[in-house]
Amino acid sequence: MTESALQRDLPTTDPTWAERNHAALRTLRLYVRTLFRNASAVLGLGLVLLFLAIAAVGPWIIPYPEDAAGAVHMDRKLQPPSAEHWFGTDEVGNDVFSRVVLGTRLTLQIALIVTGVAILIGVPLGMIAGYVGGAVQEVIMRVTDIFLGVPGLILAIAIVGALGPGIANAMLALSLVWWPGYVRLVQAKTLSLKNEIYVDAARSMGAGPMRIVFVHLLPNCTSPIVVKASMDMGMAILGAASLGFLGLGAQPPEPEWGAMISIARNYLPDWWWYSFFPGLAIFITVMGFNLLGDGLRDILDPQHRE
Amino acid sequence: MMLEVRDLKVHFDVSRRGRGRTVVQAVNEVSLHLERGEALGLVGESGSGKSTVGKAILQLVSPNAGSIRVGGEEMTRPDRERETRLRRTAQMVFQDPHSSLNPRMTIMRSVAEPLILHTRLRGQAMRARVAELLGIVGLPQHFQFRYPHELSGGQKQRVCIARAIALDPDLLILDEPTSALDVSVQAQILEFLRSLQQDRGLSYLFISHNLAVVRHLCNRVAVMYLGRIVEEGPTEEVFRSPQHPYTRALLGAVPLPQARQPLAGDPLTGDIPSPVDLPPGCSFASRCPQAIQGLCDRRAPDDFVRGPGHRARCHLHDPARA
Amino acid sequence: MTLTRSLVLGLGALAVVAGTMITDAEAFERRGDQKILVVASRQKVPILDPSIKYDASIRTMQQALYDGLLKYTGTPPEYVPWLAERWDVSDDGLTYTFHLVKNAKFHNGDPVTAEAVRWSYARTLELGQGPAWMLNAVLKAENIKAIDDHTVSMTLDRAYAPFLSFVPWWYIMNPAQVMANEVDGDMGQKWLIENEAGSGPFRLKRIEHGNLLELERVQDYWRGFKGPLGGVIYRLIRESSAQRAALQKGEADIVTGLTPDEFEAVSKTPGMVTSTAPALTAFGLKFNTKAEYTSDINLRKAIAWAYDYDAFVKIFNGRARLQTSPFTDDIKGKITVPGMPHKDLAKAKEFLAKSQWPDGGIEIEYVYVQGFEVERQMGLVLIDALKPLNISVSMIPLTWANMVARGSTQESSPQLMAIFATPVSTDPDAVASQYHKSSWGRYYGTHYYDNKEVHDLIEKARYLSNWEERRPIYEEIQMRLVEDQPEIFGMMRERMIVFRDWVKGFEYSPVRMTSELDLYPLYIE
Amino acid sequence: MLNFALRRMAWMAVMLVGLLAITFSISHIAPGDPAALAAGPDATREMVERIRFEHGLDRPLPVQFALYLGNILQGNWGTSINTRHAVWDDLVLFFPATFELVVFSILIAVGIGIPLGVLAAVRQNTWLDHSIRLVTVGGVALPMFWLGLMLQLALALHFGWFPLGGRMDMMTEPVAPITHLLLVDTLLHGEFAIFVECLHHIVLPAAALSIPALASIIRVNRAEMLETLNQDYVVNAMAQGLSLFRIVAIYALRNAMLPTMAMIGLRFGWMLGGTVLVETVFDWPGIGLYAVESAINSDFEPIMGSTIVLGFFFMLTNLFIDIVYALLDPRVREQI
Amino acid sequence: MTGTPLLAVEDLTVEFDTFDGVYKALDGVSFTLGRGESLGIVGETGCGKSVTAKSILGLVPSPPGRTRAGRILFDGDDLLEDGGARVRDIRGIDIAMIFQDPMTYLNPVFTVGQQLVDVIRAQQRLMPASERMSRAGARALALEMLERVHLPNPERQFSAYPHQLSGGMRQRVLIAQALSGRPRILVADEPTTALDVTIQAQILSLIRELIASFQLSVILISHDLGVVATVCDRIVVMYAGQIVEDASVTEIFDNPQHPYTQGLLAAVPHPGRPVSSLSGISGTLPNLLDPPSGCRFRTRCERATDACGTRPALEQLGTGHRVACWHRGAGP
Repeated sequence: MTESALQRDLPTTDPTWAERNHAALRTLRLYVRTLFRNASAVLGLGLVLLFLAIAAVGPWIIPYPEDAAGAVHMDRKLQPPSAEHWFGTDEVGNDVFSRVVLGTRLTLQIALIVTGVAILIGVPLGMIAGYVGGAVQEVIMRVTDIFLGVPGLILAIAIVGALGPGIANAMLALSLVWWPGYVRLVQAKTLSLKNEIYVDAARSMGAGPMRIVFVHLLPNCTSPIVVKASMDMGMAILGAASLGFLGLGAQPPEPEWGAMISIARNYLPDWWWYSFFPGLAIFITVMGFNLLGDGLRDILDPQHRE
Repeated sequence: MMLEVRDLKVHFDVSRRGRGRTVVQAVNEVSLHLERGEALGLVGESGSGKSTVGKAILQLVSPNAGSIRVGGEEMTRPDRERETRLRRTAQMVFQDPHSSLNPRMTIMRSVAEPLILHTRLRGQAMRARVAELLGIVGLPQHFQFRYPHELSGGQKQRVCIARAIALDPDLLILDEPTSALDVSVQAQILEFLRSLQQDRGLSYLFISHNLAVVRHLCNRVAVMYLGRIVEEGPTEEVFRSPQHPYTRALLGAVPLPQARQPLAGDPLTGDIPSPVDLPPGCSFASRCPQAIQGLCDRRAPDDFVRGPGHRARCHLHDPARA
Repeated sequence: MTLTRSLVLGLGALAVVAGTMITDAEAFERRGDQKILVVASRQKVPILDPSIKYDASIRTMQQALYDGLLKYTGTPPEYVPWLAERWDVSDDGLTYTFHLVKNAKFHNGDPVTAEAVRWSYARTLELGQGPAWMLNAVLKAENIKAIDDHTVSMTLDRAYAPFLSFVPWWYIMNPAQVMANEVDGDMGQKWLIENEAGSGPFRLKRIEHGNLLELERVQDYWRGFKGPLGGVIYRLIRESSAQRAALQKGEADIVTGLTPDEFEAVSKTPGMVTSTAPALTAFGLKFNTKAEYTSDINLRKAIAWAYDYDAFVKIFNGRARLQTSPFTDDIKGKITVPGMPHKDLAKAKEFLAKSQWPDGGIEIEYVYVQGFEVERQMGLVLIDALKPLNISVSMIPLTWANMVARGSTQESSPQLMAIFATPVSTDPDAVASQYHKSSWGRYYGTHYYDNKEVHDLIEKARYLSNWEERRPIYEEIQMRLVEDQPEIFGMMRERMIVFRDWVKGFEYSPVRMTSELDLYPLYIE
Repeated sequence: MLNFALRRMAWMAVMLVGLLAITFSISHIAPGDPAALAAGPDATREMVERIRFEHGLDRPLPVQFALYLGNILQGNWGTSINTRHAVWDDLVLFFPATFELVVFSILIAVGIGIPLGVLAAVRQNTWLDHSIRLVTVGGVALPMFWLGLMLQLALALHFGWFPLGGRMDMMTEPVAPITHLLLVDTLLHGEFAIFVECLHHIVLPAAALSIPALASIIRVNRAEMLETLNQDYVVNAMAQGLSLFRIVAIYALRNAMLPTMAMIGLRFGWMLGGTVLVETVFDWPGIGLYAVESAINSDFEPIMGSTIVLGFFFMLTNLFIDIVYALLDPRVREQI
Repeated sequence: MTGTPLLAVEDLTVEFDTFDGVYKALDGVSFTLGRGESLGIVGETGCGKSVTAKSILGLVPSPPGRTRAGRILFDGDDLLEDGGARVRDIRGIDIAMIFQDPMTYLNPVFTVGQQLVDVIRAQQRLMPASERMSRAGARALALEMLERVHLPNPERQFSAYPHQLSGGMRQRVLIAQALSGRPRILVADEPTTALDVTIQAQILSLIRELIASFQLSVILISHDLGVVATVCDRIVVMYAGQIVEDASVTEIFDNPQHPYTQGLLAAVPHPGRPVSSLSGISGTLPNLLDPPSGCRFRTRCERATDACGTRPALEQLGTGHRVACWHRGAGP
């Protein structure tokens, strides 16, 4: 009956590139279109790209490169914002603008490492817990629950308190408190995906557990992981800056924003620019990652599309 | 004998912490057989355990007891080798075509999955085979590069069928393959399945809640209620003279697509009991209009033969009682 | 819509409430008709026990709650009779006999007796902490005798010229009260952490942990007072900006520990009195002369000649003077030592070339007090100064307690450590003894400086009683120290204390630590 | 319901042991000798050895953990090296300030956040919705400590509307403690002036602590309200003629509250973490400040004590939220 | 069918703004419902039958939905006037509705009784306060309604939560809610689709019983020709947002005129008849973001000609049989 009718469509030549990649192109177009319909996501993307660009070229665009490592120019200390010093100067005459710009690199590094380590620990554990189930899941999830049962920043402070202040220890501490979120996310996602019929279908065709987890489940978990990772980049920046502010993270003269504010607060209110601009940098960066995460959720997760 | 299931029992432990042990008796003492080239309809309402039987045959759930023989080979707890043979002999098509395809895989990738798992076909040869399969199920070639969400329900179900026949199986287990589709599309798929069976000499285990569809496609039918087969026989015989009160009620409940409705009797009262705490005796006794007090609610009935290949599990047919 | 409106109204109301609560009390605090002086400080007072611990904040409290036999006043600092109205020294210089005033009373009404003095000295010596180091080399508890109720004698093991200069730091406790609160034979240590048993001009009224201490004036104090005051609140404000704000809002009357920049800003405000007297305190960067790199004298000299001394002065906005000798200016016998290092890169490189690391390429640690802005800036100056030598610096902020702990062993003592050291007296021994072996491991002795000749010179001068005999020895010591460069001799900063103009009676003595105050003479008009 | 609560409490006990296992492990990952740390910087070798023996630090780890649990249960939480105070006493002293601040802040965040979230959802895509969104987008990204500093800079230093920090004026004699919560105690004593003074002091720190939480509560509540308003049962309620107010304020809100509750729980944890920042900025004498000062001093036992107390408090809150959750949603009661 | 019909839908056109463009869900739908009549609307997924039902009660969410044109006359009053104020007054009082999946249409966090009482009180919202029922009265009525829909154990189920009920019981609760205000029209949107066959039979028999005892006019929407056939007098067949045929049950089954109706009938397997071959309708539903001009069925129709590029009007064939097709007829 209809079979013959449908076979009329069979092409006689090999598919073209556009045909073969039809789906990918369509998806890409959809993503781009979704993104650009969402003003705040575009703003987020813009801010994040700006942040990445500044991190990439920072050392070459700053007006006073020597100030990064902590130079001393007592003769120009604590000057208000001006044409030479857009963000003013600090207590030893360093250009705050140069230091804020250089801080992006450090901040990006912190965010990437913390989020990356958390993903590397959390995602496999979550997949194992979700797919294997039973006692393995119980153990993993209960340990995760316990970690989630302690306020993250407090735990990080305890760890830094034990290991000693410093940027490396702060990153380690933040990574250690960050992974449980991924376990819970991935486990929940895996649990729900596990009951999808296509997983049953794959099993009915004889796919083994490893194949199911990595070929069939993992690609379907990537969207929420990407969304969460974007949000977490922002949150990790906040976390590291908080530790820096408390004097437990990066140490002077490293140009870390939180650490800068921790010193700059001594210079409030007369020398407000010193703490204002690094704070603004944190705020804008974190907001960029949050907005981007929100936008990514809209793009990658059709259920949340309005 | 293509498929032989004997005394299959599948129980699920759904105990929750601090709530004691709860066991769902999904399938109880189910026996059925299927000859080569035959289509057996497995009919029942939700919770009757019909899908579980299908999954147990393909080792998607592990049975608690009973034996399953596929192509004459015992398949209960198979080793690797036998499992590989099982996958090549029997394949399954699932109910909901929307979710039985991995949304992140192209149609090509999905159809190629069994080939990757069980054959050495790769590259050009594999793509050629996929193209051939798409041709068989009547889909245009450029669909290979599409993702499932770009296809309609009927098209997706054709993809699933293409995937299921990729390894040239002898037995297809069709789990409600059309229930998510509109009637006009359902008709297309049903007709296609029928021609596929005729062309390739396939055996079908056709699981459905839709009696009309079963009558249309199957030459034998088994009716399930709460994990047990209550009646089994040649399709026409069962539809013309149903023996079990449940079968009768089920047939009577289907609204007919015609202008003048026959005067149906009163519908069955009450709900389907939960398979968690099954009552003793015949599980249909609580709703059966002909239940015999003191018997049906005490003792589970045996199978009683009502004709060639036609049996019913009901005390009413107990020759000893008559 | 109603929901919107009520919300807007609610927020508005909140703003109005906030607005009406503006309190701009630009005046001193009162309790009843008594005026209360508020001291805002950045340093906690974790412990009050005079036998256990002293630092600037603790001693401010101890000086207010307790009396010593003598007390330091004035510039240059002198010790004057206090609980001891006079004293005799035996001819051999070994036995000191103190005659106590008769009218001194502890806060619970008990009289201050010779026995209390004996007991207090014995307690400090026995517990071996706090000020014990000052005298435990020459004084044994059994050699202190209460001769009668108001006479106490102490017999030293050997003649010790600076003995009396230490006595003002030893406070007298009420043995009856302390021992009544003894737990597990701790001589009342646990109790004295946050209680007092003194005879001083103030008694402790309340402690709010992490927040404030309130002292109440003992109105019938045996020495009497110059002007009216009800009491003192010692308030902890952790940030210098907040300290300054509190001062300007009238929430604090006297403030110590402002950063030089804050001080500069506040000194221009009307109604503020600033005191910028010079101090005995020397600031230096101590080398650990036993550590891997800094044991090399040439490296030490290279660093000393590379350092930017002018930055010291700039950091303090000019309120500091560079040292011209290891001894600060008010120390008896101080000379201007020729050859004190100043910034000279050529010379620094010369020394570096002679060291084991002629091309630099090493990293040294610089340890400083966490949150101490001035020391942090000096670290930045150090980084900048050593760049030309290809020496990098890692800045390690530590709390004072941890810094002391790091310095307490030769192995853990950092290569460079920023130290403000205030000699306990103007006697040159108070400075010279910092380079004596007995100081090793103390915060001013983290250099582990080991020069037998200098050591012997210090010992010799200490036990001589004739100044003319001592003077040349101290001159020699000063030169030898500059020669050996166990530290970068830095500068003397001026004390920077700000108070509101209604605070009267402020007395300054350079012997006090940087943010230490003598509360006794203060009053509000 | 009772059964549910009991099961949750039993689980919380297990969590607590887990928490102690974490703090115990942290004290063992610390570089350096725990005995030396416990003994403090002035200790002699003999003192260290004595402490090692007394604290069982020479015993196998499981035994040590058992000893540790026993000590914690008996209220023996160690001593601060710096102040020589018993950690337990310090925690008891500082906890009420933190409790008061955090609870006050969460009440603000919830009390303002939920109505605003509902408003934004009901008036979706109006100027009101857009301006609320502006606040939420920014609010989540604000570093709490910076927000605190800027509030302090503007409202306390510049305008002088609020005090710089602390819980009350230094001259005010504290009222006799009943609950140790100043806002409550002053009311109980009828000291209305002091109450206002305490309120005046808590506004800025609470604002700094609650604005990020407020933002995310609004966000979640708005999203959930939108989702709930699209649910079939809302359509049904409309079809049956229920009033819009009833549908929004009762039918939809109660369902939207479920995910919002989860967010409140999460945010409460962040707030507890945030106390270390806000208390530092505003000199608020609570556990956060105590924990930070201890961490800076490497004063080990106070840090662990603070972690345990804040962790325990967070667990209690989660228990409370779980119970509210179960009260709101009958389906939850039948699970775990 | 004399005088004004109880309900008349005239030229109803509804569109949705979607991500991909404007979705033209309904295009000029007109039909009437007489007093005491049972009307069935059938069609496949996406044909617009549910949108039609929801439009009558003003339940199409807006945005994204938008009524482009048309009138809905209830007893002669246009419900679409006053920006929906009029329709809010008749909801639950004159016209009530029941839905497809009874699980999701009951609020999961309130008891059955609470929801029923709330609805009963809402149904009295237009009465003067003195005539309204007390809470106790509403409760009594609620229990009475639960009994009338034959809910077993009404007292106990009254305080049960929806998830504790079976699908059939939940649908009974929804029916009790809808009928407690004694409406004149009941709109039932796929009321049995989510139910098992034996339960479906119970609910259909209950609906038939209640039509009689409450003297209801009914609009029953279903994709299942059998379901519609057992309840209704008249059937409207919809395809892609348009009505293609409107006739009595007998006419639809015995004398279908539209090729789509015929195709639909040929595609349904009949459970009561032995094997015969089925024929599906080839092709797929048109994309309503960009529907074909003219007759929307023409892309799948075997009889399609150029004439079908113009939209055929619903043509009256006498005895209330209407068809929209240029090539109507009893089939090839």
